Amino acid sequence: MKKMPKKTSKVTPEVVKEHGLSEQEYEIICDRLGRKPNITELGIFSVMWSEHCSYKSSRRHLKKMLTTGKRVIQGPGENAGVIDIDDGDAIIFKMESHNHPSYIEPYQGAATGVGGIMRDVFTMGARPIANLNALRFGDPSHPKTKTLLAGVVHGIGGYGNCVGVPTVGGETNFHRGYNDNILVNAMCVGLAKADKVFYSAAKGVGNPIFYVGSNTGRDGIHGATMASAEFDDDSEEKRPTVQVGDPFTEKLLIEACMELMATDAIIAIQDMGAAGLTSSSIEMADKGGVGVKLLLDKVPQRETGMTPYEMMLSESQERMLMVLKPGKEQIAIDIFNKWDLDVAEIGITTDTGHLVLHHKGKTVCDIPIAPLGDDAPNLDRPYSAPKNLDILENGSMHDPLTRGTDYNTVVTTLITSPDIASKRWIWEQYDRSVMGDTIDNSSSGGDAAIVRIHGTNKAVAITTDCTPRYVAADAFEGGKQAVAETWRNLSCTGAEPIAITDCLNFGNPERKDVMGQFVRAIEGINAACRALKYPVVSGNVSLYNETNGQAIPPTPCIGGVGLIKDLNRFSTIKGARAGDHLVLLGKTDGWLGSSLYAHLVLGHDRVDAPVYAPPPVDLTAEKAGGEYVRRLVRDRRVQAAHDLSDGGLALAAIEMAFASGFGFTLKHACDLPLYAWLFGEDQGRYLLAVDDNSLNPIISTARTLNIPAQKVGVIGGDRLVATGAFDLSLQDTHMQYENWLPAYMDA
Amino acid sequence: MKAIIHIGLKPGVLDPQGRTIARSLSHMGFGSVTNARQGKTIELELDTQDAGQARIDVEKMCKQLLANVVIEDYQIEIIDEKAEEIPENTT
Amino acid sequence: MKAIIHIGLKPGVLDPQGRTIARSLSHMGFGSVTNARQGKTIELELDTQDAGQARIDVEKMCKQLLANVVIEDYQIEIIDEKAEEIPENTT
Amino acid sequence: MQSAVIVFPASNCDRDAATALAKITGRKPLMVWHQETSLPPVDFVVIPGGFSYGDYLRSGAIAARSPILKDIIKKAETGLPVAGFCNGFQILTEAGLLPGALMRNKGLRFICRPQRLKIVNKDTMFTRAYKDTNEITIPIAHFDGNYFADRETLNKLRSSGRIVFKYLDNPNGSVNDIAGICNKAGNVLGMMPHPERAVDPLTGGTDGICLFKSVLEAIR
Ligand SMILES: Nc1ncnc2c1ncn2[C@@H]1O[C@H](COP(=O)(O)OP(=O)(O)O)[C@@H](O)[C@H]1O
Ligand SMILES: [Mg+2]
Repeated sequence: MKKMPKKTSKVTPEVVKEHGLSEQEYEIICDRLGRKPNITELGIFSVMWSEHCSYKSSRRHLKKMLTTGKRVIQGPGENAGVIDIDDGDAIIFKMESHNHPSYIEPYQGAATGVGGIMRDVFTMGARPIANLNALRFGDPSHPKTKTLLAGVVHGIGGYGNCVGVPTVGGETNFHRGYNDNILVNAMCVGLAKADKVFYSAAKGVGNPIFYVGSNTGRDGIHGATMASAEFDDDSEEKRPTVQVGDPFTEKLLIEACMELMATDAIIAIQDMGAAGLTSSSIEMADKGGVGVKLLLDKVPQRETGMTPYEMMLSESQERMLMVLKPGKEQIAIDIFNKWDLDVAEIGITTDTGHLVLHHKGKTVCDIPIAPLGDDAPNLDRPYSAPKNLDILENGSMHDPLTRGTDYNTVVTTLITSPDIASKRWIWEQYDRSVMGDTIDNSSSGGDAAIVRIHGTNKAVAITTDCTPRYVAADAFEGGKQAVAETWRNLSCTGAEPIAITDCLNFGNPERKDVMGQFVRAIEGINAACRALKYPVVSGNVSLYNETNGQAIPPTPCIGGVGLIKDLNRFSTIKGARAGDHLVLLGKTDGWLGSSLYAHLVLGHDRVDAPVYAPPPVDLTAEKAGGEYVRRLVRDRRVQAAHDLSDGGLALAAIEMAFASGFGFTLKHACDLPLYAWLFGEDQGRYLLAVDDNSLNPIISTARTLNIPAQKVGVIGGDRLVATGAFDLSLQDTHMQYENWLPAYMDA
Repeated sequence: MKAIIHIGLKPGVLDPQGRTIARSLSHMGFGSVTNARQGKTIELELDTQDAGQARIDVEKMCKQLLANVVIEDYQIEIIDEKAEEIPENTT
Repeated sequence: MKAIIHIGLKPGVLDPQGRTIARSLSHMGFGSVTNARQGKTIELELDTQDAGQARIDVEKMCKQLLANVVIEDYQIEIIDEKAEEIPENTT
Repeated sequence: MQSAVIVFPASNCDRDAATALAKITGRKPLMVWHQETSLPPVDFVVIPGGFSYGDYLRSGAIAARSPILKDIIKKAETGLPVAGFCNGFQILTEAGLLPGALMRNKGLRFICRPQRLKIVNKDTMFTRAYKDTNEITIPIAHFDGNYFADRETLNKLRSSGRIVFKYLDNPNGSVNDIAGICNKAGNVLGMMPHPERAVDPLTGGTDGICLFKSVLEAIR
């Protein structure tokens, strides 16, 4: 948090600095204006040129990403990405972070995060049909972790449940690296008609600008902006740093917007997110190539005595800005009145190319819009080269037995570790079945959630993934892996992976090592996207996640979306039956470096432990493997499918057993040491449960495709068995898996 | 000893519940209602004789659990059933 | 005119929130807490000059909406900013 | 059978209820806005789940005072079948059509899960089609499902067979494990579980179908 500046409305060098603008940036502003900016104008430049709005540290790197593809209707640049899912249907989705607010006030921070991402989606004409959340908390033993977790989960549920959008999946990790910087990333997926997508370009001059939704208070006007002495005496204490979410109003806003969108009244629409009225009006004008005049007295206000500065920078929630076709005003007014929402005509589009603000009979701002975008800083921050990592060789010192433990204990340790143990305590607080189309969700413990397209026989599969353990060791491989894991999770359901969204959470980009992680993670993501023809259509960057110089583990979270064309042909983790064979697809080398086993059993998570290379992702093999699994699912050849991730073959088999209620017996039949075979995390692998008839055809076809495939065991009984390694009760182990989080939360 | 803690949203913090209540009352014909805010009270029974100590303790409880000081203000009332109420409010 | 309405659960109605608060406080080391009950307050701003009428109106609002008399009791406080507070509580 | 689904601001199971009714009764229900003052002529009314008015103040409280409720109360008293699911149950108790109140779940957490229920009374117009099942699984999704009524009311409910559903493993602290009750005349049902979410084998099972079929049979 920035220090609170002295009260003054004069634009002094200190005030400029407190607004986060460099001297050079300030000079550009003066140059473009031909004069000095007033405080309102300075505030506007400051938020538009902030990291959050201008992407100044990341822009040049994000540019490298693959953003087009045969199903992409709209890539990055709008509120959310849009993909074509046939029959005139489109899916609109995005993921966004709300990390800092959630740390300050977990309930409201997380709730408004969910609210914000839903607005990004329905502002484009899509009804939200699914939410997901990717969460990272500190070490469970850290005194704050439990409260933060409880508050965040309560907030996500509190908002999503009320709005009536199912929260169908997500992921949750714990690590001391997040002790003071938790990550709350929310993803929303919406459904629209491909020819009824709404954009934010305010094309045309003389069109009325409407403000709708909730009224404006002094919410979230940040530290640097306390610089105006125009505030009345008590306005300081009336300026809450945390926004309170109002899911009820959001729900009304969705319904009202959907109703208005069904008419042809709207030219452009944009939600008011970060930097509220400022960024929404400027982005709409900039994209439409017009100017904008706003009459600030008409802005619906919750507080008295609000200044132009406050109104323009307020981050009050549940608000939208739109440009209507002249003559259609009354249609909008009637609809918003019906839903009991504030609605006001607050301005008009102009041909001046300027943002002009009027307040109390005076012009309080007059700035050209183009420079706000064109001249926005675009930094080329220096970054350091990656460290060379050693590969962890297998050897008897890694064998549980030579380490004085045994396989049963190892499995129990992994299954009850915070990252792996059941997250039921979390997802049971989310309404997962409202809207009536949730086919698979968190409760199966499966790979991707499956949500039917209402009234059809097709569905979308959705997943979020990132393994920070890998990214921290090697950001390039880790970035690749996160994309590949979503690809695998979607493939397991039989869905064709279509596109991803990303939420790139990193530390301070002014530090060379962090910037290096960031750049390489993007390169890794990009490599995977290109090889898999799996573009990025939306995303979000969250930098400066650090405390006292200590950055979070780099966490580029990926949200993947795929299409299941025929609901008679899909698969989940649940369907294994006694007597099925377990087939392992993909190459197994027993890679232990940076694995869960290495971290939890070999002690590689210690601060002073050496870092070993994470498992590399072979993108050619990845592609072939995913395509093959999808083909098998569509040919109804598999009973259940699951990818191998944390904890390798052993944990994949156990998760499948939990989901089906049947035990298994794994038989070790290769040259690898048993522990490496069971716990190695080689990438691009799948575990399939298949019946007698399918076993041989699956293996022989795989051979012709050069995909390694072997039978590794059978399903059945009530024990979890790996011959020569572990033998555990299914029921007891499942109970331990279920109990860790509730026991932790109740302690 | 008894403590009554009044917790309310800080001025300026959006109170969606209050707003909805105000609107509903006025829809129901109570036109005189111009605004509503909703807060909560927590009443604690304390097994102690020392009102001064009680206040110190309750103050701690508020900071640590009962109030969310980021968005809420609180006021403490200590009621000594034997003596009278002890005024002096803290925020 | 201002009205403050205190709404609490009737005696005998189990209060899960109160119970959880009491338990958490005692887990946190505040051993003196023997019981907790949670209630709510609704603060209304009323555009009227007549305190007597205000009380009648607010009484109606409570019966018709603000309190659920199956499980809740309420008390009304009318505060006339110009005059002093007008005592007399109703349940 | 012509049915109606009432729509309040922030109802969110209205579409689900309508989909279920259309599927089982073969006829699209009418969607009735809460501001209407009278019901169209219908045979069955569903008050759907959701968070009417954000559940602000108390869940169901504000919705129970909307204009349409007056007419629903009037017609329910003359025998019109009315069912409230989840928030609908809360609205019916707040409106006084059903006794008792729904308080915050004992665990102070929202719970969403498939819930096993025991059908306590199979002799109602909402349960008669559950011929040879006594146990069903229906999803729950609520924060305020903890049913409370005083002893006298409970005795009355029990002795007159008005407890329709009970939880098999009480998720929320409801007194006597009560999951659903009906009024004295038997034409108004309130229950916390969502039968409209259990009408499709792909999404929530099919144990809710017979509830709607029961009403269909009863009014024939
Ligand atoms: N925060 C969360 N919200 C909802 N579901 C979650 C959350 N965290 C984990 N889950 C669910 O728990 C299951 C296991 O998660 P994870 O181990 O990340 O799965 P996988 O490794 O197969 O991707 C998944 O079904 C996931 O959706
Ligand atoms: Mg995973």
